[in-house]
Amino acid sequence: MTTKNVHVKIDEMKTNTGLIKNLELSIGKVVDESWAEPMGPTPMPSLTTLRDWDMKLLNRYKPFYMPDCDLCCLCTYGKCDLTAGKRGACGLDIGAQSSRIVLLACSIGAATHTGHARHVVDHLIEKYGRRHPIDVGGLNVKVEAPVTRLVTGIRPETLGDLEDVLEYCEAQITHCLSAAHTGQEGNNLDFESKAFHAGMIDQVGMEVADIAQISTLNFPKADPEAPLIQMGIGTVDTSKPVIMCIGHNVVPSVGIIDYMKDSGLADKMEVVGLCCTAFDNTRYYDRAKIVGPISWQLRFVRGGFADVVVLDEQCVRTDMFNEAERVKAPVIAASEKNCMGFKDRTNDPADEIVADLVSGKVPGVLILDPDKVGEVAVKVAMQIAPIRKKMRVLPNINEIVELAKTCRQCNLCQRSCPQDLKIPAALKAASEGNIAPLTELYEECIGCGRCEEACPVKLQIHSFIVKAGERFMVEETNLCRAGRGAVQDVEIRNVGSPIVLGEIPGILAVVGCANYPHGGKDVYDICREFALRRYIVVTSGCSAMSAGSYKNEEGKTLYEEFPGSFEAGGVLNVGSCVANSHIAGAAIKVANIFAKRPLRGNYEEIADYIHNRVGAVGLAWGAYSQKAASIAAGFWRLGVPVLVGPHGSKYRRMLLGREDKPEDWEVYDARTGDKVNVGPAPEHLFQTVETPQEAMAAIAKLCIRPNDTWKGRSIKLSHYIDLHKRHYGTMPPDIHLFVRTMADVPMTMKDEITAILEAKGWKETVIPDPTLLPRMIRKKKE
Amino acid sequence: MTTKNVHVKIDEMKTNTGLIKNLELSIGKVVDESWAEPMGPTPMPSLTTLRDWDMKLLNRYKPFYMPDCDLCCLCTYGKCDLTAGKRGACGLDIGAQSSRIVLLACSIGAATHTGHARHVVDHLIEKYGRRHPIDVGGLNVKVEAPVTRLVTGIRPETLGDLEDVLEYCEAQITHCLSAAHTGQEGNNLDFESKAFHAGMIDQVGMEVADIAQISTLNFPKADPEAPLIQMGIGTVDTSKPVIMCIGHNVVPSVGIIDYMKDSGLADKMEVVGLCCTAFDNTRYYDRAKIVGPISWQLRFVRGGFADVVVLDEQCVRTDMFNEAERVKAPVIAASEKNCMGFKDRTNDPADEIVADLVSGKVPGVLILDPDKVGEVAVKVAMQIAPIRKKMRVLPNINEIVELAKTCRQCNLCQRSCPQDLKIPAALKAASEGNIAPLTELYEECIGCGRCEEACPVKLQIHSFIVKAGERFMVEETNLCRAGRGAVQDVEIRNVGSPIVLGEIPGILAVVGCANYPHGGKDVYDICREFALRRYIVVTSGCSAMSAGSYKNEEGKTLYEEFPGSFEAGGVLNVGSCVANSHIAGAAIKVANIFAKRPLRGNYEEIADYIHNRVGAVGLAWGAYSQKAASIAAGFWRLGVPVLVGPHGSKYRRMLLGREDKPEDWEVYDARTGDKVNVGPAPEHLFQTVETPQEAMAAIAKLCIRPNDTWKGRSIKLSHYIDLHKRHYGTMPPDIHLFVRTMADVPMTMKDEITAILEAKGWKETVIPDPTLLPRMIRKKKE
Amino acid sequence: MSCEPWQCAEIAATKKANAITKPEVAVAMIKRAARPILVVGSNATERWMEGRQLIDYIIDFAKASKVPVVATAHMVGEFLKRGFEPAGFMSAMDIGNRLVDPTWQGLDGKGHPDLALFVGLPYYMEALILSGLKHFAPDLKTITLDNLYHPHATWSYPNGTLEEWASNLKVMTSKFEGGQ
Amino acid sequence: MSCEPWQCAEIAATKKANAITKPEVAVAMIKRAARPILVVGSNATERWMEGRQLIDYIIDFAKASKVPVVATAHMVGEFLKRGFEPAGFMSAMDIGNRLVDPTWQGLDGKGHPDLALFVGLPYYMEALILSGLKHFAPDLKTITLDNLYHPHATWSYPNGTLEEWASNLKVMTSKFEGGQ
Ligand code: SF4
Ligand code: SF4
Ligand code: SF4
Ligand code: SF4
Ligand code: SF4
Ligand code: SF4
Ligand code: SF4
Ligand code: SF4
Repeated sequence: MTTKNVHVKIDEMKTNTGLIKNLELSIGKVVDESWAEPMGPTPMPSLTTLRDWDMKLLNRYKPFYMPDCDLCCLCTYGKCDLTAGKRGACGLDIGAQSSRIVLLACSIGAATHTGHARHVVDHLIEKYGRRHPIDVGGLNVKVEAPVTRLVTGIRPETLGDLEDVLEYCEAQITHCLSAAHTGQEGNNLDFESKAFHAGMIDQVGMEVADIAQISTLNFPKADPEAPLIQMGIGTVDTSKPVIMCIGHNVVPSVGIIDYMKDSGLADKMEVVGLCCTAFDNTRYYDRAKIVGPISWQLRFVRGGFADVVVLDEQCVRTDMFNEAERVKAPVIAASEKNCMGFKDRTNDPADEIVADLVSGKVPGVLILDPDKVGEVAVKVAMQIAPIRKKMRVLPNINEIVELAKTCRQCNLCQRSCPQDLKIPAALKAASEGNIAPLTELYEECIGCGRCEEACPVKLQIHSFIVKAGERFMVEETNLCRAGRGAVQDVEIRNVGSPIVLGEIPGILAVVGCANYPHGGKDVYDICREFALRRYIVVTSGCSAMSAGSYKNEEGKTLYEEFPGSFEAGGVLNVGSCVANSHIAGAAIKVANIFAKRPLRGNYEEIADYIHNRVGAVGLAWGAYSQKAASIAAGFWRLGVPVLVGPHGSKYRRMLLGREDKPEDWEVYDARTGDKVNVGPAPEHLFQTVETPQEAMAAIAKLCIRPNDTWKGRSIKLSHYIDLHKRHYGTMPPDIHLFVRTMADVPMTMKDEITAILEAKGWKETVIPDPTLLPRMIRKKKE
Repeated sequence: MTTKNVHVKIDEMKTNTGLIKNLELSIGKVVDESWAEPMGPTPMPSLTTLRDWDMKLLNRYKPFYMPDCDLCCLCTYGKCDLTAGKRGACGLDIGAQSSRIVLLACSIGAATHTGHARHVVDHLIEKYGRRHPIDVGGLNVKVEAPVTRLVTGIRPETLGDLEDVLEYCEAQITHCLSAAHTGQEGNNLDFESKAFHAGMIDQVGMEVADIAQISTLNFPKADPEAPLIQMGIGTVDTSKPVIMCIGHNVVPSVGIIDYMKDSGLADKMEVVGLCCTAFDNTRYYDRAKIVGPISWQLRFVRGGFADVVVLDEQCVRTDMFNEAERVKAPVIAASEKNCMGFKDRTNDPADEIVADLVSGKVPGVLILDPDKVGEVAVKVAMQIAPIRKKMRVLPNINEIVELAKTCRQCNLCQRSCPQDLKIPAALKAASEGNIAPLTELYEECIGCGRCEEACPVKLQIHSFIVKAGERFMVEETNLCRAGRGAVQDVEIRNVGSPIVLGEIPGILAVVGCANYPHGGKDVYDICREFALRRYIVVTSGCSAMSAGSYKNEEGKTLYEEFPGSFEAGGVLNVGSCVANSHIAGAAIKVANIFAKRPLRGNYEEIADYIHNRVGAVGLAWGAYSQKAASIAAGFWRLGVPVLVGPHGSKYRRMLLGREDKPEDWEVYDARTGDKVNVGPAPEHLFQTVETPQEAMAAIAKLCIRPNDTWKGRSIKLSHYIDLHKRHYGTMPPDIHLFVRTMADVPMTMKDEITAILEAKGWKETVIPDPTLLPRMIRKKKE
Repeated sequence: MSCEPWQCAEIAATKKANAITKPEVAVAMIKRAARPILVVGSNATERWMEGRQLIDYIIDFAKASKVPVVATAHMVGEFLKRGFEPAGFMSAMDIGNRLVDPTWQGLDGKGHPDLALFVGLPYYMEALILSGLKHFAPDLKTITLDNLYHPHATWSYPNGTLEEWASNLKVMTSKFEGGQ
Repeated sequence: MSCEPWQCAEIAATKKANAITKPEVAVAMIKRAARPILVVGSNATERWMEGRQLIDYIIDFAKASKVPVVATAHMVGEFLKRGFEPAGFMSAMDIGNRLVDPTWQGLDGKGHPDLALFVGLPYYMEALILSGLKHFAPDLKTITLDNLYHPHATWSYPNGTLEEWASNLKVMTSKFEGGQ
């Protein structure tokens, strides 16, 4: 369906059935009557439609800014020095500038997913037609596009309907970006509200991208038992030709996989992926393999495993053409977004391109036709693999020992390393023949290469580390569940009540990139901890890979140990980054399917519901990108708290509640209109956690919601207290803020807590029907 | 017309004529047969469609990067130190990062104009209906939207058609912005090509905005005799209530002017404008007044002239709420882009808002309904003016003398001043009673306020300067021609031949902001110089104001001295920033209307034509903004050179040809397929000029084109030589590069130049039918 | 090593920390402060000097100087294990966020701190928080006790070795009554 | 005044110019250079010291040192008026752009300059060109002869007074044979 006015005027048109002349048809509004739900108050919100809602959140969760730099350098009036309260030449101060940077990041992120969606939808429409139906889970998923329905009021039934959705998104992204122009917005909270808007749009864009590809490419359809995928370099038969796909956009990979299968080569070669493309490849073809997250690009290329490297868009190292050339692996750039300076060979005959790449005449090409990418990649891989020694640029251990002797101990590597890794000390040891300290760095290194760039004697430090850890690398044989896509309506129905009442203590979404402070093990540990505690654990993107990269005592990965369904103790991989939309979608569906709140164009009410009732928390332990910023922003506007790992502090602004300010924690009781203090639940909207221990206590605490029943609250509190005691060695200092009646207190801790409550002068309060929206009060107070 | 597939399925619909059931109508493509021109090769180009063309330009005009900073701080992998060839954590190097900043700036610029267009079109469709016809000049302008036709292949006939155009623009902006995400594009030239793309889209967005408002709001329609508008503070009757509108979007001003007229108050108050809103106000209502360019916001507000300040979008000082509050002038923020943190009062009764503003209960409000803005602004102005003394915060001269004594001579003001103005010295003199040095700063100060921000003793330096120059300020009574809009087809027909043959020596477009190095006089001098030389001089935006702000010996402003038509020696103000599209449009129309090159979706050929034949040059003497960057980028892709004043160096990359490299200057002769060296014509695509003298010589030189006839070339050379001799005191050193046959040599300089040619070993060459596109060669060489 | 930011790209731009040339300088400032506070991050147990952990030096210093300690992350447990009770504990961002609020009355509710000492946070996080305080808590002075130069602080030690660090911490401790 | 950028926000970030503590240092570097070049901008006629214009000092210096001069903007005419013929003239961006091209053989076609001196461009423009050279002409050294600290140069004088500037220029001139 379309919400747009349609006017068609045809003077003359030849069709199969004859000639039409002077047809004029004008339709004010097409309303798809098969969707009984009436339109809500805010379909297709503009920049300011939800500003009031944002301000409610922003007044509770005030921005804490940490500028990266004292300057603004965004226009030629500047650079401007914004220290000590100074305003720039355009009148801007550092608070507004800091929030403007957030808006810019979120706009870039939203543009990236939406642009991705546009490309996928355009391509799939070309291939499958505009009328190809949307199907994300057959009869199990009636609410096929919760975010889209909520935001736009559109219920997309066909691929063509998604175009209307994207047009809205693109217009809004244009508006958001525009507000970052010098001399527009001047107020930091207004910038923040616009960043929220970008985040909301981003969720729509992601949803469109994922439901389009699920509907057409035979991806798992909301399948809790999506296949388990081989993951890790150790699972790859490197004696076969290996095609390595890096990025996020599955379209070129589909070309590769199709061509490979059609040519009967499926058993003769390996298609492996890094980053989100890896996921979507495996959703399309369960014999594709996952190599690892974004941070493993260098190690895998330098390891020489790949015979051909295919780059699509997003999260691709921009020096990949360089790195691939060093190991003589031809590169195919396959995205308009990422041309890498290569010559566009889209219109050349495939065999000519193949010849040029195999002979090494050119190191890489740009091919914008996915089918041709497929043909060229497969042929090049087959032809080059036998003649190309799997060339590595990793030095051997003896070489490392010798080279380490040239290290000047200048510290520049460590000072350039985002992880502050003690490289000079490790090299010192290596020079003395002890590579153990280098090996220890393997897990912590995020593969950024900055150390090498900084080294005055050009030591290939990252290669040394990879070599020192090579054993771990080549032994990696793990399993990851293929991205299942959406959550089924029936799953929502089953868990809706325990979630909202608090009996399932929370939904933990562990998402995003691999910019971890100490390697991926933390992600695994956190996921397992909460799965064992029977939280629902949802993963996506690089984090979903890390979650699957370790095993329990029985040798089982997380995805084998826990069920893949949306239930207490489930561990679900929804899929690639764009599949993050299903996490928001699940929360929205709790409000809609379980609580029967109207969905269509009804953003505020749903967000208010989720914020007050759905104990969901996002953890982006290694978030690094603008996309991660916009994904977080989408959750903020829904009122869902997001935690980031230490590097996330570099997003430069947090949204922090103040549990010491009781006046900030009032909600309306929808039954009476009374204001009720519900405590800091949830305490923050965006917060950096410094250590995994802190993360665990914070997650448990952030799952608490005003609507928890006493039973739910006591369960949540017992997890919080337990984790806090374990990791902090003491009772939480704020326990009294979360006890409303004595029934909330976990039975086993009654005495201890009672004493605390007394000491704190605690008073019993009511459990309201909580809302931040005055209009939700059913009986207005006189 | 629409190019989109249409599919309408209606299960049931009630209409005036009855009930429709199960109507299903599917139309693959609606082709508007009333436009006979067949579709060209590149309608709605994607990110890479014109990449080959861009690379042709970029290989001739290579980027010269001047990073503002050694770092990249765009993601949380960073900040990264990019000095000494180091790559960042994502693999990016400083060249790619520098070009990425250009892409970001151009994307923001394009988003701003396109967002503006979207708002205007949405609003006008609401008011005038989707079928309101596009009319930019009646029968005089048949090619109503040259840029849109060229880029999209759409010929817009109604407001509704513009929506299709904008959808395309918004999708492309989303793609452009997306490419700036960390881990996408890695090649600097590919970033540049994408920046060109953003610039091209920007031109479309601007055109849409301007033709929509021209078509509906009764603006001058391609009118060479558009009315002369009162300009300058001296033309304002400040005894009347004064409403001051700042920004770029005329919609709220229309609300104000309409309400004022409808209430019979037109004679009882003044509506004045700053920046582009000023222009569009006067296009709507010729008794509105122009106060000045962007840089005069502070001086006018502090001068206390305004009783109400209405802010819309773009180029509004972000501290305006502060400044207005200081003079107790209520503020109305009227744009979603620019809410300034004010409470949204859109849905409150007007009189309530008026009361709150008049009483000072609130300093400002956000009103997003333009009609309500009108009512509130007018009522507030009328009510507040009598009770509000026109409060100034300008100190008097005695106060300045006293305050100047507290100056510590610390230099921080000067060191913060973008103009490096010698403020400490001026204050020293002032403290001794001599304010002449302060007065001298009046013309050079661009009103940014950074000096005051930096001053440790909080001296209101800008106010001192304004006070010292107050006499000039209040005496300003100039005239500016209202923006005429497009160039008529017939005007193009008349000048097409002399332009292309070179007999009209060039088209000089003086456009953009007021970030001038030494005040606005340079703009006037340059415009007049070239008008007297019978170039066609086109102005827009803040530059058009500066051009009208000085008078000749006879007391005539430029707009009185020279005709307003597109002819040799004409000085045309096309209008506000979005009217810049008409300048590109005029160049395109030369190719289309005069040379009959097909227009529709035929970008490369038209750009190639313009680049080689239309001697147009843009001068943005005071460019400061992201919009100025995208406007320039639009011209780059069309092959039109753009000069910026010294502050423009802060765009951080130039596109420079190398006249010392003969191999760079070959074109094909379309007649023969031969390669012909045509010399550096034009030499640069984007260049900073340091002084007005340099600008004049550069403009004359950059108007030279390969296609010039000998007669045209000799005219162009005589201007170039004349200006060069005058300002450089010597013959141009490169004259031999521009002489193809002796006939090119200006008669009067024959001997001098012959000697030079001989000394340089010059050889005669042919005048080709120049093109950079092999496919334009009519007779392929064997 | 010198007064360059430890992480190469963590520049401050225009307003840079003064160098603490010797521990006595820091001690004087701490003594001059009416309401100092010491924020201790998770590196407290990650850094070892002369066989002891940073946290042990901190405890000595805190006991001697009586500067109340705020432990970030899960550090409170580490302090408690060692028999030292911090004045408070909260997330690093939370303490930063309270410090920029002029109405915050400190851990004891008696008044806003006038000096915040930082030690042992991940370098980049500490840098950012110090920047937040520099920009948004104009009346607060900040000192980092790390051995790494922090441009966003008001005062910082230059980059130094572990030995220098240990020595600085010990000297500082010794200059307070409780440290003798 | 010190080695802070003259314009407050014109920071370089990580790689900053060394300070020229006395003119002899600059002279030594110029003498050591095989192919120096001196770029002179439009402030040459805007700055006055002791009753003479900057351009006059420059002419003295150029004559003495024999460093070939490239005049930017319209400055060539000002030189010619004063009877001095610069080795070349072109736009400031053009000379910057040639200097980053390793294949450019200099004004005389005999080889790429190894040292570029700058003086008298608008501060921010000179800063940007110096940055361009710092980043993209790794083998070129740059010196600014202005009295304003330029962080992007290889060597720069600290911020100084007009008197200091005049003196520096005169001392430099005097240290060359032709300057006696
Ligand atoms: S956007 Fe404003 S603060 Fe930033 S550089 Fe431009 S004028 Fe300065
Ligand atoms: S590649 Fe690894 S060791 Fe090197 S700087 Fe990056 S994280 Fe540190
Ligand atoms: S940068 Fe290179 S030389 Fe310096 S300590 Fe690190 S490895 Fe050694
Ligand atoms: S999780 Fe982050 S790094 Fe990984 S693919 Fe997604 S955006 Fe890229
Ligand atoms: S904001 Fe970033 S790019 Fe700009 S000056 Fe600061 S560190 Fe450099
Ligand atoms: S975008 Fe690249 S260069 Fe910039 S901060 Fe991020 S990782 Fe570093
Ligand atoms: S307001 Fe004028 S004097 Fe002050 S810094 Fe800006 S340009 Fe310079
Ligand atoms: S900043 Fe203020 S005190 Fe310093 S020189 Fe300028 S006017 Fe005087």
